Amino acid sequence: MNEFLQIQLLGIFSLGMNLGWALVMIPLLPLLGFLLLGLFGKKFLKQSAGIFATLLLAASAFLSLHTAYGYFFKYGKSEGIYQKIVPIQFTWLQFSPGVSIDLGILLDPISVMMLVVVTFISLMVHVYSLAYMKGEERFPTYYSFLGLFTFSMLGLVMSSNIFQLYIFWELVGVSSFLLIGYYYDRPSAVAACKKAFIITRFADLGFLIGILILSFYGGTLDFNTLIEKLTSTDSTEFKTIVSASFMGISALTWALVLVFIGGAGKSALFPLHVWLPDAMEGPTPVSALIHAATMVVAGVFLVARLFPVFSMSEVALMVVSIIGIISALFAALIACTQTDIKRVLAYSTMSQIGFMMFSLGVSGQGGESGLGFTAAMFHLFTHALFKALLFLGAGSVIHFIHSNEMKDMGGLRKHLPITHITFLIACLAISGVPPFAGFFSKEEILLAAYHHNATIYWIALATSGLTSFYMFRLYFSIFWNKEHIAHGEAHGEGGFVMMLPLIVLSVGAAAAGFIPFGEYVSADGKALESVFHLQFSIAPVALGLAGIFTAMWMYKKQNNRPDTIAHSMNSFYKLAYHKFYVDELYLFVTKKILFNLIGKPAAWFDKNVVNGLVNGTGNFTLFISEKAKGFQSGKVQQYAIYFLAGMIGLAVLFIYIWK
Amino acid sequence: MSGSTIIFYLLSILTLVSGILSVTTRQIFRAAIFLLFSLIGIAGLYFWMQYEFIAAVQIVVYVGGITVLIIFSIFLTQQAGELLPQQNKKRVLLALLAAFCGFALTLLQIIQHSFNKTSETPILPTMENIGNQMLGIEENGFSLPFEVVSILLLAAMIGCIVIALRSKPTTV
Amino acid sequence: MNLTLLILLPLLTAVVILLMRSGVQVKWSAFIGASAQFILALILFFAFRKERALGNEAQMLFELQYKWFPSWHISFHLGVDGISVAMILLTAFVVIAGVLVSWNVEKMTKEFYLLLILLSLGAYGFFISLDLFILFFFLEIAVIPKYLLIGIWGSGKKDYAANKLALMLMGGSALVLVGLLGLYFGGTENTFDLLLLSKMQIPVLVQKICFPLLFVGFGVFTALFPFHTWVPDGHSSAPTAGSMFLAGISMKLGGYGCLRVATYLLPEGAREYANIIIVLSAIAILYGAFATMMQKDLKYINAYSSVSHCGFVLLGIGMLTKTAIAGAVMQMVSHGLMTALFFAVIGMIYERTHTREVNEMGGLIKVMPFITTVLFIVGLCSLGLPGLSGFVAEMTVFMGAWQNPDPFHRVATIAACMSIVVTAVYILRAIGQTAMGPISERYLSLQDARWNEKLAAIILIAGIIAIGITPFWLNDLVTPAADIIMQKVAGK
Amino acid sequence: MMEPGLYHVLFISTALFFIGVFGFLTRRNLITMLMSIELVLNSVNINFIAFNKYVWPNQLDGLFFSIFVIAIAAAEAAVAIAIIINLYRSHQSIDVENAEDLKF
Repeated sequence: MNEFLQIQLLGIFSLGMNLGWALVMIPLLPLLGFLLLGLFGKKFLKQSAGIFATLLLAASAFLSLHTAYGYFFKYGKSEGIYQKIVPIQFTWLQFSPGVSIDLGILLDPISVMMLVVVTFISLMVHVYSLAYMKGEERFPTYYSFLGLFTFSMLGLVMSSNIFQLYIFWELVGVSSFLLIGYYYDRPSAVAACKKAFIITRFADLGFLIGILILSFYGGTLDFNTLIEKLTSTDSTEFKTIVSASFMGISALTWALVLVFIGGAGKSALFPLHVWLPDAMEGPTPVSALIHAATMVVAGVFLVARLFPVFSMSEVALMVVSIIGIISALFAALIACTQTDIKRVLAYSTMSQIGFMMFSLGVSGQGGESGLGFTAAMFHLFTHALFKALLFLGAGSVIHFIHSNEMKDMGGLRKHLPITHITFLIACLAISGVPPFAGFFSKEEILLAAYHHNATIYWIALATSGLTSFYMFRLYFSIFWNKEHIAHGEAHGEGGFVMMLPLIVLSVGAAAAGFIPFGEYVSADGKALESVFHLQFSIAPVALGLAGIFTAMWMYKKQNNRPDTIAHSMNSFYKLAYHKFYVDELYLFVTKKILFNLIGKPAAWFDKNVVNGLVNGTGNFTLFISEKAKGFQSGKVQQYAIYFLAGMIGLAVLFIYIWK
Repeated sequence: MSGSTIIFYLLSILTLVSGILSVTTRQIFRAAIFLLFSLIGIAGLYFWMQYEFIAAVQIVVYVGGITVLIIFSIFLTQQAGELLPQQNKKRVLLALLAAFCGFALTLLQIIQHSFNKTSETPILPTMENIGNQMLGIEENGFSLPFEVVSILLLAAMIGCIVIALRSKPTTV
Repeated sequence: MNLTLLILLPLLTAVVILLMRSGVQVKWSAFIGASAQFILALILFFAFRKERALGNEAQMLFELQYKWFPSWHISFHLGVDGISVAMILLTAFVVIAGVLVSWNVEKMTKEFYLLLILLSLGAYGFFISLDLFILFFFLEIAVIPKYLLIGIWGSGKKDYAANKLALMLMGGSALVLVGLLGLYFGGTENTFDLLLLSKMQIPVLVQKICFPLLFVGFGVFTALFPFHTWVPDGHSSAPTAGSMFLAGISMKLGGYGCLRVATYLLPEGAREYANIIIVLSAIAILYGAFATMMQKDLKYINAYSSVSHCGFVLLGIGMLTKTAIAGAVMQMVSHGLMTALFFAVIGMIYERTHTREVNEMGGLIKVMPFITTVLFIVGLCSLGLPGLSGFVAEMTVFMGAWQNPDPFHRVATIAACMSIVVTAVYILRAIGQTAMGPISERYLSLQDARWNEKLAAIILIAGIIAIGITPFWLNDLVTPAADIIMQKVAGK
Repeated sequence: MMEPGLYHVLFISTALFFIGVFGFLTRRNLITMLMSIELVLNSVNINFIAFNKYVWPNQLDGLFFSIFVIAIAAAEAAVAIAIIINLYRSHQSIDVENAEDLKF
């Protein structure tokens, strides 16, 4: 009955127990860090907590690299196809026969890739934070939360069961909440963490209902079985889910769109993106880890995980690509106008995730048409590297200048040489300048879009130009522009510990593009030949360079060109500056509609109507008894009359009526 | 019309009329006297039915005992010549209605019902029979109720004394 | 395992408390008694598992039957199945925590603890009775102490609250009694025995009349909309341990009764009225959540959220699938632990800040890290975070509810799902305003939790996490019993 | 006019009974109420005797009952008068309207 300890070693057993236990340890080591630091960190570890956590994570990162090596080069491939391996699985909660939450580990190219990304970036952030967060009062707490996050994220990417994914999905949400609210005494941080949690929670509602629909029709929650059942067009499950329809749309599409809503919330896609810029209230390394490299791409990962099912519904893929492209363009436009450097990066993240999403949306299931899938995963990979680098660089700047605002910065290249160089590399990478990492992945995305949908391609192209513009606007504003800086004292760059992650990541951002990604990650597991079309790359690269030069022209030296241009596009600039008023819309919906139109009436109704009814019953009883006690007048003769009348009445009743 | 009949009607008239007067007169002493007459009329009825013993008891206890008791208590609680307070009209009317309805209903029932005399040999209510049965302990003997009533009377007597004792001012 | 021990032990504890002189003695004897109950409940749990593992498939284990009032066919019949064991475990957890958090009750200490123990006696008796008459008897035992607890040791509008609570619960009991009598006389044989009744074919008409009586009667206890108004007032006026017992145990009596008596014995009635139950509970879930959003007093927040969470219990029952019913039971256990912990934390905060208004607090993490951590845990449990018990229970209910394929059930399920968002809103508001944000000057000197409070919190958290991380033991415990109920309802 | 028999006697007793009732309901003085009760009791006695004579002359139960009723009536009158006198002492009145402390 209880299968907790009966660990089922499914799939290819040849992975061996060794690798199995190593796999389990990958998420458990950060969890151990969380528990130990959370329970005893304050008392026993104090400032050495960071080193402790970092060591644990380093072990975890090593194990995941080991796993990746083992998977990609030794065991993973069978007959030229990368297999989906479930080495460990046990039943956690059985709902009904077939439908159960199983906790397990699913290894396939994307999960292994994510394992590496998560542990690697997390390790970088751990190292970086050793210096960045030094001296914080709640230093051990910070590291314990990082551990919790890393654990949850690893659990998420290794999930073998859609409900397991949901579980860890919620856990990453809460660790993000805890980390955004790390500076709990700042009201803005508190507001931001609540906002982040509630909006993603709202999206999770969609995810949950999507899961319910899928589980109902699929009869299982297991990824492999589910995908198998819902992708073979002649299975009964597939037939019922396609034929069942609600409002003219098939249950399959509904389920996938709902699941996608969950992904969109976590990945901050339009219109559920409003929490991401505010989430920058958290410590900067946290933003690098959670809100740039790992957690926010969970939505992309989710769609990729269910991609075989998504590919069965054109409408769902259409929704994915439309939302993706809108987010990409929308965020890029806003990013051009923001002055808080972390917010610029946040919008840039949103824009890049939009790229990944529409790339998935335009992809097909196998072979050449699966380019979008590979491209999205590739971009996810490279983006994690250069966006983490950007954030950590921004953190280094903020650490130096104690401000997030562009206007307080300028000419920092002399004070922060290493940061400057690494930041530049990251900017070039994200702008798609060859031969940096972003170039390769973005090329593939654009190519996939070009083959599939011209409109999306053109918008994507324009967005990619905008990307390089706003990134270099940022770069020039920080490191060039005005030469004097408001913050006079120069206290160095923050030492080797902070610089090490920057350097490591910049190497990655520069070189990761040369990985033959298609060989390892593709929609159907077969190696995908990445073809390089030189003539195709001309347009994006030219546009990217144009963006860079425009930014240079406007921001390299202090001048009034930005203001003039902003002035000439007055209304549009304002619109973008105010983030297209989406926040205000949300505020309106929550404050006016949710609170005032539903919450308040509900509370009023309860206080007055329901409670009034109860009190009314009580008062009515009192009223009746007040009247009834009039009978009890103490006047003997009155009693006697009642008595007599009653007797006569009864006599009449018994004699004449009831005989 | 025999003499017995005439006597019956006279006695009934005496009983009912003085009864009515007893409950309606506004002078309390007269009410007591009318009650006395009514009770005497009832005693007469007992005589008329040839239940001499019970008639005698009626006269001794009611006429001689209770009425006197009542008159004493009137003397104790009433100023002479004071009229009884009048009851409000509504109450009188209600009471009249209730009494009349009850009367009509009861009478109707009595008239509709036919009482059949038993055919067994009658026992005459002579002193001998009454005495034997009242104090008899065999079947149909009434000695137990007799004793119970004696104790009741004793208790009532003690109760009267206790209730009527002037309570000490300190305990009030 | 003799089940009468579960009744005798609290009784013995009560007697010992009566004999004690000083407050300290009373506290320690109550604590020892509660610990003994706790151990007993654990023993019962393991004994039950062992019996089941040995292949004892009887519906009820450890059955006992003594003649009590043979001429009316009332017997002292005890026995447990998985659901009862789960509820007994819950009671034991809440009782020991409740005893611990009341450590500094100074007013009439002896009477206070006596009433707590009596309440636990009623609850244990209720959960193990297999005879409807003694079930009712224990139900009433569990009601009376609440009135006194609120009326004497309460705060705020305590007289009003105590009256309201006692009257509404008594009203509920009255309905239950009428329903029970209906069962007694309506069946083919006059009996109060639950197992006999369950094997009997009760006429459909009787079922249709008795079911609403029983369900509403028990429903009042478990905050069935619109009979929930005693919940906010009662909870907020009660002393800390009183609120814990009220929400943690007493509301569960209702849920258990709805399931064990109303649904199990009257399957026709259950099928007849299931849709109404679903509508009412869906309303309760959403409406309770929205009403919570507007509350400013911590106790009111938790009380209204209890209305919302107990809605899941009734929803699970109304959905009439095995998974949903198992989910309902799990939700009862989970909510009992969680809400008891929540009230305990609120009590701890109130004792220190002397206010329960969230607006007047802030930044309490700084001065009381332990208490705020507990607040975070319980809040996250309440909003259904995986790894804590709330998630497991709610998801089981959702999965069970979704097994009904028609649009009506679907809409109700989606409405219930929506509460997870609203719950997040109000929980985060409450936590954000109390624990986070800048701290006020006057709170800087406050102390963190004492040993007894820490112990109480740790016991309850252990329960929450035990369910949250390893739900399968609870699931294995509950599902077979839920299956039996469902088979009866499905008419097999 | 016909020969008087059971029905005539019953008529008298019934009439007397309701006269007593009427008096009980309308009188405000406690002593007069007591007198009305005596009338009621007497009407009952008449019934006992009449039934004994006209329906079951073979036994004497009716007679005994009326004897007991008389005895109890005497006791009752004694107690009632004791109460009345006590009431008079405390209220300076024996008006039944004033003796209404026993309420609510």
